[in-house]
Amino acid sequence: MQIVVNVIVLAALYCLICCGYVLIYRASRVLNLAHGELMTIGGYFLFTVAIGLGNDPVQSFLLAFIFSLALGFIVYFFLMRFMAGESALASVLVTVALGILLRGLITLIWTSQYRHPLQHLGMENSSHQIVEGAVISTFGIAMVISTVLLYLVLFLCFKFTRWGLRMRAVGENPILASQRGISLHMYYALSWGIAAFSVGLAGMIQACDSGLDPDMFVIGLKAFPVVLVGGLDSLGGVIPAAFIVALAEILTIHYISPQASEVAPFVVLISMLLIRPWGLFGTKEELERV
Amino acid sequence: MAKPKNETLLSIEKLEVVYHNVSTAVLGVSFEVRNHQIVALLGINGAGKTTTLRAISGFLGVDDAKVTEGLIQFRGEKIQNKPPHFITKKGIVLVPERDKVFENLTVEENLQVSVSLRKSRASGQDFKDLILHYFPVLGKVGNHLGGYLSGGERQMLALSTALVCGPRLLLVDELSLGLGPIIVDELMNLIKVIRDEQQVTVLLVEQNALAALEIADYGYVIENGRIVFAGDPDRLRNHEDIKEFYLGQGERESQKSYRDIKQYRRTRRWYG
Amino acid sequence: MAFASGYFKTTYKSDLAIVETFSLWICLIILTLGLIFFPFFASAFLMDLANQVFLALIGAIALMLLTGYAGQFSLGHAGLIAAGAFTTAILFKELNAPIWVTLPTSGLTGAILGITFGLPSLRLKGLYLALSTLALHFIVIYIGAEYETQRGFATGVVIDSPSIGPFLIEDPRLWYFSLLIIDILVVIFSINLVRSRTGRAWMAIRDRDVAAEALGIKVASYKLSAFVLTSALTSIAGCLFAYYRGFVSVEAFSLHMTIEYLAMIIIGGLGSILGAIFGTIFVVLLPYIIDALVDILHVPTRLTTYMFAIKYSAFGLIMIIFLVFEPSGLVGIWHRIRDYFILWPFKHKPLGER
Amino acid sequence: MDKAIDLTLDGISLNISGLEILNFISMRAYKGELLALIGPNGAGKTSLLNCISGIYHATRGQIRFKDRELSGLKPHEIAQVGIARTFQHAELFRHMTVLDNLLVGRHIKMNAALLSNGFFWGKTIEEEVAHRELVEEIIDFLELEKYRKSNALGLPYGIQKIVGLGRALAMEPQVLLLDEPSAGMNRQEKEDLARFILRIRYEIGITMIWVEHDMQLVGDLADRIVVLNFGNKISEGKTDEVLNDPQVIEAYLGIKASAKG
Amino acid sequence: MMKKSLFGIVALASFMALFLTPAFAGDAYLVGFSVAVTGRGSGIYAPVKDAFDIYFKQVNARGGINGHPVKLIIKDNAAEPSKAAAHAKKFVTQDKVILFMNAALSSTYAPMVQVAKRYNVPLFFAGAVCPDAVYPPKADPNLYCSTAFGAKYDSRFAIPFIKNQAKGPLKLGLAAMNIPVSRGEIDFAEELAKGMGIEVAGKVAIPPPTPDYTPFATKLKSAGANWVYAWAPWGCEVKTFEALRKLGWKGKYLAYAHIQAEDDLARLKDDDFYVFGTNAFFADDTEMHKKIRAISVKEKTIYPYTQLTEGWIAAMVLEEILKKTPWPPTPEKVRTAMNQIKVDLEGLKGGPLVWTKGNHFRTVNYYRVYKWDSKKNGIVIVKDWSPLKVE
Repeated sequence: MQIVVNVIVLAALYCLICCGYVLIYRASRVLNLAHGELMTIGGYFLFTVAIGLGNDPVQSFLLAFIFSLALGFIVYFFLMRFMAGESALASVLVTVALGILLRGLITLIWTSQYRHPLQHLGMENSSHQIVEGAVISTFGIAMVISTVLLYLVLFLCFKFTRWGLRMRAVGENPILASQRGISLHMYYALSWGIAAFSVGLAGMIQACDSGLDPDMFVIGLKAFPVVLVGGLDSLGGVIPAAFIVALAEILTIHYISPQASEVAPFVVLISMLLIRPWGLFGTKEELERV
Repeated sequence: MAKPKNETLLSIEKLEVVYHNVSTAVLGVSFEVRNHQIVALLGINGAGKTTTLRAISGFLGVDDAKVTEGLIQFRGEKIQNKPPHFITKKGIVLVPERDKVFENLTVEENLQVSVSLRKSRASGQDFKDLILHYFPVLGKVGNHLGGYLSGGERQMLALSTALVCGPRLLLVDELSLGLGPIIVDELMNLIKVIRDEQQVTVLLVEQNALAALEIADYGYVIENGRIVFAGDPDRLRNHEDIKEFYLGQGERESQKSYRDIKQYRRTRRWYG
Repeated sequence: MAFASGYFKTTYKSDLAIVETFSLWICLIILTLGLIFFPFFASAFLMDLANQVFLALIGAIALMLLTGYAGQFSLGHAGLIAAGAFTTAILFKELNAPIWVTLPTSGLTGAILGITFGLPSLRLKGLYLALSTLALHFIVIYIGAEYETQRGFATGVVIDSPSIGPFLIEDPRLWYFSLLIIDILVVIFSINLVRSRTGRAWMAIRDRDVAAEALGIKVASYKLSAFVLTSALTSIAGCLFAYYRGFVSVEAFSLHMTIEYLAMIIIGGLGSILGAIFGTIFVVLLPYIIDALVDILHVPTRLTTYMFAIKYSAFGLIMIIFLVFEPSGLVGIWHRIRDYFILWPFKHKPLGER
Repeated sequence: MDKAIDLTLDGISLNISGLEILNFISMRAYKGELLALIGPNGAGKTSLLNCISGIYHATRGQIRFKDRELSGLKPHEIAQVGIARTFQHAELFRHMTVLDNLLVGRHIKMNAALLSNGFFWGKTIEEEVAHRELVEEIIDFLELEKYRKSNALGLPYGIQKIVGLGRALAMEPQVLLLDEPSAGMNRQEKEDLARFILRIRYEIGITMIWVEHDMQLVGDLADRIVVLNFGNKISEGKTDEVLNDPQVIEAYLGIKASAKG
Repeated sequence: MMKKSLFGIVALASFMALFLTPAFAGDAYLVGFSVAVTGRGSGIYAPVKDAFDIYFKQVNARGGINGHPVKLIIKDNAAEPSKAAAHAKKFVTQDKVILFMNAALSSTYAPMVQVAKRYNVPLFFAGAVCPDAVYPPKADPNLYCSTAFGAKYDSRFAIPFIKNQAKGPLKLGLAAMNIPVSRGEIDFAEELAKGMGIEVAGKVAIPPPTPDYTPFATKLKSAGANWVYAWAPWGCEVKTFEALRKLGWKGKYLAYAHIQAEDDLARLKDDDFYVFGTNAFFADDTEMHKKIRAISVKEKTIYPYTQLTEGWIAAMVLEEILKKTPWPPTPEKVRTAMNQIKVDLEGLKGGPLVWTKGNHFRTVNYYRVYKWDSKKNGIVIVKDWSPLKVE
């Protein structure tokens, strides 16, 4: 039973991280390799805000959300905007460089110490028995709930609101969207903002759940196979992909060997690429385009 | 050259567009579009028509193209190298040659995507009525994805989404492309109707000169990035060269056959 | 007797020469002399930097062939270097194999990995391919870590300096000249490759694969051949890396290394061997240049912790600046500077030049 | 005219994601003839060329070159059989010089391997020089001398098309598929093109299947014409006969054909 | 064009900077220090640098050692072997240091060891794990180590400790990080435990970047472990523990006490979380501790004073070495001094740190076990200094 809960929590984390990859990729065909750093910074935002406000979780989280969102906008307007029309590789490399820059900044501002925002929020990360033999921590629940909420909100927005519709349009055919009067910069920035926010949220919950240090960014890379298995451009594909990868990982830990769990997602990825190179829900044309 | 009436809505002067910083696509095109007219821009494949239209409707960073020389003026305002959404909001809306609809969105959604210039004047419902008035077919396929429409429906949808933007000037790229003659006729007539009813000016870029000149008030012929001929439809239709090249109905006997080209111009060999 | 007022080629063969003009020959000779005499006045530190550049250059050129010429992306470069290094380490530890065994075996291992991980390239393009090669990295590192742990080499596998016949290659100068010769061979090999049939086929695939295939190029096998050659070369670089450093440890092959190699070819300028050379020199030396600048500034000890963090960020920042403002890379700057001097005092290139 | 059949198409149909693009097309090209393939936009001309050159695989039907079955072969295998093609938009290798573009065309005729190329040993040099000479002949033939070392990216469109033609010629093909070679050319360039096509037709004697929009060019140069409309073959025959076929005129010139449905 | 030329000039100038190393005052003890202030694992190594900064600021303020100031040339290697190697070469050949030091990931060791051997200059590890070559009986003449870790020795203390502590049947779980150093130690601990008749229930090696430790904890818990021993980087140890607790695991946990241990004991306030190590905690509040705390507060160190002990000890050792090195110093004299070191650590460790010709690690390793006591609301000593002879 515990295994099922573990899979759900891990899958939720992957969903939360990968949401940003997909949003940015769908909008601007850029794969953001600085995603892990954005996640880490999200955690540090919460840490800083928590120290500043002290024992006020609601305000702290809200403020940290705003910071994360703003960071996404800043990254777009001050950096990625200039990469329009450059080759995919160059854009990706810019995000890599951005990652290095952010990592340096993290060390500069927050040093390499382990940090625990939870201490300053005045919250407890207690565990809850949900069914017989399965326990989940408060922030495990938070992770699952925020993932469900985020995806629900995003799906509803994409389906029923005008800006969601336009965001889809921008992702599908930016030139035509622009010719229909949509300002691309706004929607690109929005996708960066939401991406930074969602991954920052993952970082915050992760920081509350198990602490914070600059090496956390690697988790962002670990989530890669999920995006590819789901199909780079498919938000809906992330969810099953996250479950498949999380399941593979956790089954490996339990039945094969814990250290092999490191390569399990990549084994899933490779087998996926052999069967359906464009991912579970990705579009085939997508593959041709990139 | 017969001067068309009305005030100038759009004027292009010595336009030059450069792709990827190296290749020049259009060399010094100059022409103008007057208010409330249908103007046809004729020319063969690769003559620079599409590039001209794209230059008017604005380039994006992703195109890696820019207007390096010349002037594009819309109602007296310079608009070259402005982003497309800016130009759309000014009232110039393009119906592109390909990728004209969002294939993964339904017809309804396609219509909702467009940002309307006349948002204050008309509600979404009005637009819907308007669209259904001109294109009743679209009402029946409202829930279909754009990608599954037939060529004609697709063209209608593209025209509709452009109309939703509330254009003053409608740029139409290759309306007839890949469509049967009947539907081309139908669409051409519709454009004329829309022009009259919606107070829209139309710039029509066509390979199918015959169809375009049927409804046009004025025509330009573009070749290799230059305007080589201009005039009203009758003049164009009756000009020998135009007949030859674009209408495919010149008297073959009178013109030089490609077989008879003097080979010594470049080499001293004769064949055939 | 009349003198030619310029340099004329009279045969197609002469048009094939790499070094076309007399003045270029002179430049090359001066450069070669400089490279030959460099070790005799350079300190061991500078020698180490030079050797680092030489070592990195093999990998960078290999990646340039794959990415810059054949148009295939890879994020598994550090994994390939690790593969070569671990092949060497395992052969050395288990069989006490000499370098003339480990070097080709490393190349072979790389080639096999190249085939395996080149296979997705037949179906994948661009980012998809890049990310699938990421799996290569993690799998190689995993195997390496398992080997280290199982055999109890906790802090890495130590490898003795290689010897070729009676010569023990331990002295930095000996390394310098060995690596220099290898590098020159690699550079000449690559230049030859890209100006002949294979290279043209690669570039054709890179530029327009549909047209390339219609011209009879077996796209699949050429993509694979690029992967195999690159992987083999990179693994050979990994083998040399193992010998030069004298040890192999999984922690030394992080993704950061892959990124550095990508930075080398992109900052240098894609699609140019010269670019790979420039890029390698730049990326390898950049941290030390920043170091030296920091030294000159005489930052108080207390602040150095911050300086180090700033230095770390600066690497990222400089990469960003290059990518945003100089997409054609260092080689682009080089061409402009060269054109500037060639054209001086005129500002513009004559029309018709490319 | 030599009546040996070079290329036979037998009941070719093509479906792409449910769309009927070609519908049971049969035709043949005789050795050494200049066969024009015409029809209005979207008639399936380029798709037919793509089927022959292996980029698309016909859903049904057979393609034979002489006695060799071509269906199911990959594009590069078809190229090796001796069928070359040009592209509507030239599709040159953008970052390579004209010379290199043409040398790529010699690819299948060369056989130096990777290692020998890397070391630039005897055979490679011999080969490079020999093929360079052949390519120079093509440059001479197509009057591309002044563009020899220019990058393909910056060339005028018309020249790009000619380079594309040269690249196909460099393969020394037995059948040449031309996809709208004259599109985007002005009269003068078209005259040049016509001259080149005639020279290829009469001097080298390559069978050509030629998709063309310019009716005058077709009328003046083609030996025979096949007309497609909406994926169907509506006419085939001698140039004059076809051009005067009322069905063709209807389809092509867009005059209403309500009577025929 | 102007801008581009400027660009070139800047590049050229920076290149020249490489060749122009600043000349140092000739009257100082020159010591090179390559440390990972940034990059992977810098959380452990940067505080060492921090301690060195304040320690030698003090020393130099007092007038230096033997009348000569100590000049530390500190370089950041970002935990990359190639940078560590280049630094080592620069220290030895260009700066002519008399000894150089390393505090970074173990992957940086080998290249620096190579330089030490080749140029015959002593290398002093002040970072994490000690390489095998410093252990007796045949210690490498150029390699020395003062760090708290003692691979193979730590487990020799830990496993018997657990055996003694355990009441009732003992089922031991083992946790390592999937890096060779950590896994090697845990494998060794497993053998030890089995040799002592302890039932080993579950062994996990956790990959370094792990988003969620719960699955690994689940594995340990479901294996039925009632004691868990972890020897890994601190983050891995403590996160595994927290994950176990979140699963409702009731057992006891022994982890190696890294520099962050003291702060985290106070944060977690868990009575069954034991940490063992060779450095005294600030909870002891000895004179030395008060001194470090005072200086740290005064100098505003970047890292909290609780994390400075490791660096402080290394700095004390370095001071002692230099004291024994007569002016003018040479690597030879430093080596001689280092082979007969006995530093009284004034309560920072269980006893003096002694180096002999054959033992460059320490002759006796003193271990102590701490845990949080909720009754006393503070950190208590579970087992006081227990010596373990290093042979």
